[in-house]
Amino acid sequence: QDEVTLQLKWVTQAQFAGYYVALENGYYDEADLDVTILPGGPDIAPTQVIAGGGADVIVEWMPAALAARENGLPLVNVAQPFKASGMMLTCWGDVGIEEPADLANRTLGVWFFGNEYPFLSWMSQLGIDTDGADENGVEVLKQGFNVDPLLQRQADCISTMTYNEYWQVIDAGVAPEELVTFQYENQGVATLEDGLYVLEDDLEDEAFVDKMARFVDASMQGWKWAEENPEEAAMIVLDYDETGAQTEQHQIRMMEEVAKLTAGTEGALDEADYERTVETLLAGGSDPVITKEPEGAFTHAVTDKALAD
Amino acid sequence: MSLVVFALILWAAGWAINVRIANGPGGTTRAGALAVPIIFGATLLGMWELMVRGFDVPRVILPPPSMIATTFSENLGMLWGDFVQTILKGALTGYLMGCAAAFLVALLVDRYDYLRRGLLPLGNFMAALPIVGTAPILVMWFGFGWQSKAAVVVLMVFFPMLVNTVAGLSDTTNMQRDLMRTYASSWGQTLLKLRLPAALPFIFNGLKVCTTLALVGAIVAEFFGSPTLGLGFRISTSIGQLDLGMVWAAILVAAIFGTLFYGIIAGLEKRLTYWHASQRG
Amino acid sequence: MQSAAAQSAPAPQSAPAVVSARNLFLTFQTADGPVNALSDVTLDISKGDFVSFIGPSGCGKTTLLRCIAALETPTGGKLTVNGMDPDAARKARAYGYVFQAAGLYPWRTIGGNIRLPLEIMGFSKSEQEERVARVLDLVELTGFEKKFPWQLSGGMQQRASIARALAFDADILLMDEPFGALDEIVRDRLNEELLGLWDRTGKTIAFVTHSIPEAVYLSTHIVVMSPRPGRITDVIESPLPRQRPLDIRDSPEFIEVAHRVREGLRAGYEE
Amino acid sequence: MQSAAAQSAPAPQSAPAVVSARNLFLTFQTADGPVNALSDVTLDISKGDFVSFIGPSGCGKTTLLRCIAALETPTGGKLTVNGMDPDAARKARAYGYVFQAAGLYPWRTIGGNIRLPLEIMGFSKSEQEERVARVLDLVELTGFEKKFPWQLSGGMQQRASIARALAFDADILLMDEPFGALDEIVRDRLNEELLGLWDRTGKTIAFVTHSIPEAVYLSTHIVVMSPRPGRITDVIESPLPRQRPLDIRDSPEFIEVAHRVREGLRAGYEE
Amino acid sequence: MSEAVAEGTAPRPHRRLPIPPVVPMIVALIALWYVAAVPMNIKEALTQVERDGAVVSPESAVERRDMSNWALVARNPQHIAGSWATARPRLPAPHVVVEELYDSTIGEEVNGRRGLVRSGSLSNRSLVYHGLVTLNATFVGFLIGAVLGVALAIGIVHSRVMDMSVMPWAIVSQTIPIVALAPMIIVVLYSIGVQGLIPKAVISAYLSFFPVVVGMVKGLRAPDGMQLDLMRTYNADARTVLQKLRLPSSVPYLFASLKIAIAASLVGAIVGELPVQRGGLGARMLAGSYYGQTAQIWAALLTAAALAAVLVGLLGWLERKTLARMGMQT
Ligand SMILES: Nc1ncnc2c1ncn2[C@@H]1O[C@H](COP(=O)(O)OP(=O)(O)OP(=O)(O)O)[C@@H](O)[C@H]1O
Ligand SMILES: Nc1ncnc2c1ncn2[C@@H]1O[C@H](COP(=O)(O)OP(=O)(O)OP(=O)(O)O)[C@@H](O)[C@H]1O
Ligand SMILES: Cc1ncc(C[n+]2csc(CCO)c2C)c(N)n1
Ligand SMILES: [Mg+2]
Ligand SMILES: [Mg+2]
Repeated sequence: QDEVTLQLKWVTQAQFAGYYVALENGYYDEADLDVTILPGGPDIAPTQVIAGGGADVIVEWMPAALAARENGLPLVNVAQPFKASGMMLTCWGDVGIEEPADLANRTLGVWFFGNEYPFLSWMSQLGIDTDGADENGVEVLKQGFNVDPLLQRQADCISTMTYNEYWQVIDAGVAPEELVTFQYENQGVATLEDGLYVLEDDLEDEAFVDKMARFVDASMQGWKWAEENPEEAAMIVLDYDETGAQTEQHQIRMMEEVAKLTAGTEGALDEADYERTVETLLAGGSDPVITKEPEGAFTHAVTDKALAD
Repeated sequence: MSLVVFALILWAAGWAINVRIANGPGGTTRAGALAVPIIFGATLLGMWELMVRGFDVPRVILPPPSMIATTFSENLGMLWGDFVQTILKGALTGYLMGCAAAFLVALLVDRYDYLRRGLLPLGNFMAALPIVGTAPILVMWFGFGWQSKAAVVVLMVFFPMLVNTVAGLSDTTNMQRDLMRTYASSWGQTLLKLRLPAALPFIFNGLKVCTTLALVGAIVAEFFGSPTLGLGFRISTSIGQLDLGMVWAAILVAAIFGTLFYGIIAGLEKRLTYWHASQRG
Repeated sequence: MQSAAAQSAPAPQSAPAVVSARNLFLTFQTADGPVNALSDVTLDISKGDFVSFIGPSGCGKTTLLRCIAALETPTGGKLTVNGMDPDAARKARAYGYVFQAAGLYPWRTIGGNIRLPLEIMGFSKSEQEERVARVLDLVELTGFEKKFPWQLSGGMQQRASIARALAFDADILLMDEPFGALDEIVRDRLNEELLGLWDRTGKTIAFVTHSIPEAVYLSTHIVVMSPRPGRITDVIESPLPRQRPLDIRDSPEFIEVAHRVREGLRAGYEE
Repeated sequence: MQSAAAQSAPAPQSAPAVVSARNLFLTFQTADGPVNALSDVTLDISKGDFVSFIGPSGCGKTTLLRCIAALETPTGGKLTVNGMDPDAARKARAYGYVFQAAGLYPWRTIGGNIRLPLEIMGFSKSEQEERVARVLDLVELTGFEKKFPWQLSGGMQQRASIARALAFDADILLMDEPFGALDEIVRDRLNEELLGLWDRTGKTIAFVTHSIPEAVYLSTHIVVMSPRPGRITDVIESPLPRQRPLDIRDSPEFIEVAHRVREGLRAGYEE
Repeated sequence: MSEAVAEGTAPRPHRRLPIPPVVPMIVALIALWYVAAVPMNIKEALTQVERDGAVVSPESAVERRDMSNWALVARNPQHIAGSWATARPRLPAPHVVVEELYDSTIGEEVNGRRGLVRSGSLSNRSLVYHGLVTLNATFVGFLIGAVLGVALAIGIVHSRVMDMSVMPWAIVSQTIPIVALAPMIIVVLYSIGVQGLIPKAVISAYLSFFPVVVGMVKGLRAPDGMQLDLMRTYNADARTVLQKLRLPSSVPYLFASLKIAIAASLVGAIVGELPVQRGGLGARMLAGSYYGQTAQIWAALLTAAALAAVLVGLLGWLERKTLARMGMQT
């Protein structure tokens, strides 16, 4: 069996259900692969892990991957199981925010650690200053790992994922009507999330491409199974969670939400989505996330091969 | 590979020079005491540079010192802002408040034996609460600004300072205390004229330990929420951006200040406890 | 001075008793059980006496002195100092105490150490200066005021500690082996000086020592003690005159007294 | 033994010189400038001598003993021990050294402390046991082998430390104020025992003390030293017989020698 | 003459068992805790009861945001009790933490789906399991750190060069925020194929070696001149001096620093567990923080502190035993 190490972007949760399902249901075995899944965590940068040789393939968001590419780490997108973006900004309705322009002068919680790029692009498209220089700019907080800043009203809005933090806010007793949300997808600034990336040099090796093709194929099998069996998928995820922190209810719901994002793709990157992401990132105003059109940042070689089988 | 060999040669050379200085007549001079660690440090840096290049370590894993130096010098303005936020506002405020509070509590605890026996075990237990657990709580309580960082620092430095001060205040010989009794000296007089001076070496020990704790505490707290500046913010964000030069530049700021801070306290200690056997050599 | 090791009541006396002890007992509770440090000690010290306490290690010399200084509380018997309860006498600053080791505070200069009791007792700045200068002169340390203790020899430190006890001019001086750590020659000289001081000031001195010649040379009364339990076995009144040149120590009276003390000590051991 | 404070060459002698010092100088470099601890010291110690060094504090007694033990290196002059360079003698384990304080290692029992040099010098286990038993008997501590130092009185600790120095049977015994911390009675007894030991074993002993009676009672030769700079001012040969009961100290010869020593000391001071 | 003298007063033996002073202190602390929980949680509590239909004042959450907590308590005294029962408290009331502690130890193992009773192995939802995971890393890290610290101290005491060059840098090393470096250390170790226990132990060791070095350097230098001179008179070599003098006399210092080091080790292990979310008290704390389960953080925190107390206590016990065997009193 060929060994593959996959580094996830975050902790074990239904966001990565496809991979755990593929592992649990033996799809990787069938593809003659011995897959190790490394969960992520705070301050573990998958890009750094792959650069150090700690993983063969990583789950990463495209902005971070392209930024890393510009920083001299040649990452290549080999597959894109997530079709749509799940990122959004969740605000209190009672503070008077109705549309994006109302965000000026507010305190916003933002994830950093390479996850700030979509937000920065969006703000720069809105013409809102984020580094405290401008009177009408926003005050940005580096948001921690939870939704407390919103609940405790330390921030007017925080970053959330449709499948995770948003529901934590709801679980805290907040009614959806109390909230105003801005989905990046709807703001036209959606960037691709949770793609599979490998190092460019590795792709020169035919055997590696083949291995990846089998990996993507098996993973997509997992994803599709997970989409159809969200409850069972969530239970599989729970079984792999070594911290014992995840709850059944939350994971099932997360799986249902994630399924909406993975629906409608076989894993191949849609070039239109790619173009839109690059455009968004390039349009970062004075301080764009990437400065020039990336080249060779994705390949269809793997997915073509995977889908052909 | 030749770079690696060169690194080893550099190491051997640096060590040889140091052996000569340390065991020679210069070993006891101030200049010698300064030169040896500097040469040692320089050798380490040189080794680092050569090893990173020699083994072709990816920049995003470990950058060479030269790259760190470049990043450092190119971002002085930004790092200054981080320094002010994390160290001047967070660490120093917390340090001063924590040490002062610990000192006052130590006086109380020293005065009332009941408090000593009641509070110290409790304090001991609370000191064992790991900051990585308390920091998110304090950030939740005190907000994202420097106040929460100062709170974390207060919590970190309080107990070491308390223990040292309490130990210091009781570090008087029976004879010294009896002498005060023969003068029918009041508690305040005994404190001022005997116990505080006698406690100074311990107090300084506590102050020294707390310098590094304060620094680490303020930086770590930023991992759990911060405004968009500060050394901890910079380190965390830059890792995410794979800008390892910046990560190490921020660490460098912390190390430089930490060493300086420690040095200042140690210098103050030398001046104020000149009479103590440990300072007379 | 009057004492009674065996008798229960003290003889009547002329000079007023500065220290008066009646059937004192002191038992320390230790982990190994109780230690009888003082047992049935009855003793009077009159004004102007120079009383030495001599005895083997652990016989309770220090303990007795500490009781007088109210640093220890007897577990039985009656003790007064200047007619008061010892603790009241302590609060009235009735005595100066000199410890076995000099025990100067290392963070204070010699002058600062001598000034310490004066500061605590609230003497005025000018008064402090004057007294420091006077006692420094008395113990021949003028010029060393600004030095730190560790810059002085052991003998000089010991003299500074005596100066410290003299500075506030208490009438009673309690000295616990003040010269124990010094060499014979320096000790001789300090003995001479102490005698002179006593003669000039008329202070009442209680003095603990291990040395027979020292006890005989200095004292008007020598209290011989023996251990287990610590008690007084003999009180020898010295026939020597108040004025004592150093070579009085070669005189037959001196040797006779010294012999009596030694016999007393030995008897305490053999018992 | 022969000495010459003023003369430069030593007189010829019969017994072989165990220690021979010629114009020794030793200057310590300190922060306050150089200290002349030894100045032009010339001295011979013959086999079987019991030599006491007496002098005021700081006159260099310890320093001289340490030079002989190669714990200090003279800055001038010539010194041999057993005909060798002192360091060679140290490596040949030519002497046993007894420090002022007992200095027993607190984590070792009395037996363990005495065994320490034997372990280091590689004696066999059985040999170790045998020697420990023998020297414990010699210093009358049989039965205390398993006790820890703090369970013993000061005098017993000091005897244990002497036993430790005796255990490996060096011919020379260097003792630096071994009884300084003990009270007079205990000291008397240890003095008697030491004399007996010296008499039985025929060891050469160099003995530092502050006490005139002790020096006179013990020694065949008394070296009087004076400070600033540390030098030998007199060497007094004792007329006392080898066998010395304790009450020899009341004999006229004894008092005469003691007087000479005291005069010598005083002269050193006054100079 | 005054009659006032000290009468013999032998202390009478106590009849009742004396209450150790810690007990009232703990009681006071818990009381304070309950009181503090009221203003801390009042906003959340008010929001909660408001959603359940109760009337609170003021009615707008935005207004409440800008009010002081004490003012809110004063205006809504009837909802004070609610502060001790909010779902996401800022400061969980003591009984909530105790409940959580019970649920996540005994409760989980006995009743949980994956508990010891049902599955035969410790549940990964229980603090027992996570405590053991952390303990493992702590022990390994502590061992590495202690051995390294002692070795370094021996080097420093014997070599002037090491003393002069290494000691200052050992101090500098402690100004580097290891917690910030932990994720990178883990990634670097990943890249050479090291995973699992070792990365955590490395961080643990980094935090624990320093106190050992400092303490042991002091301890190895504790023998006074006379004790060293004695060795010289025996012509003992450096090894013998180390073995027979320096090491024995450093034992009290060793234990003092080991006690600090093991607590530091525990913190190191927890720090190492934060980024690699693979169990352990650190992962548990973070998960608690991630899902806003403050009670869960507190439970993990208290467990960690208790673990530290136990470890330090164990070392203290070992210290007393050792010193007693060595004939040294404490
Ligand atoms: N604080 C104490 N606790 C318990 N026992 C004590 C205490 N102080 C003294 N002792 C014991 O009381 C006895 C008398 O002690 P004390 O110090 O008075 O003797 P001493 O005559 O001064 O002896 P030395 O000549 O050695 O100074 C000794 O057995 C001693 O061990
Ligand atoms: N290591 C040292 N460094 C500097 N000066 C020293 C050192 N050792 C001794 N001295 C000085 O050398 C002189 C002689 O000291 P030494 O210890 O030999 O005197 P001593 O006769 O043994 O005195 P004591 O009777 O007090 O033991 C003293 O002035 C002392 O201060
Ligand atoms: C330090 C750090 N902070 C935030 C994120 C954000 N983030 C990216 S994916 C994901 C899971 C969504 O539920 C989250 C929270 C991160 N990765 N690392
Ligand atoms: Mg005493
Ligand atoms: Mg000496």
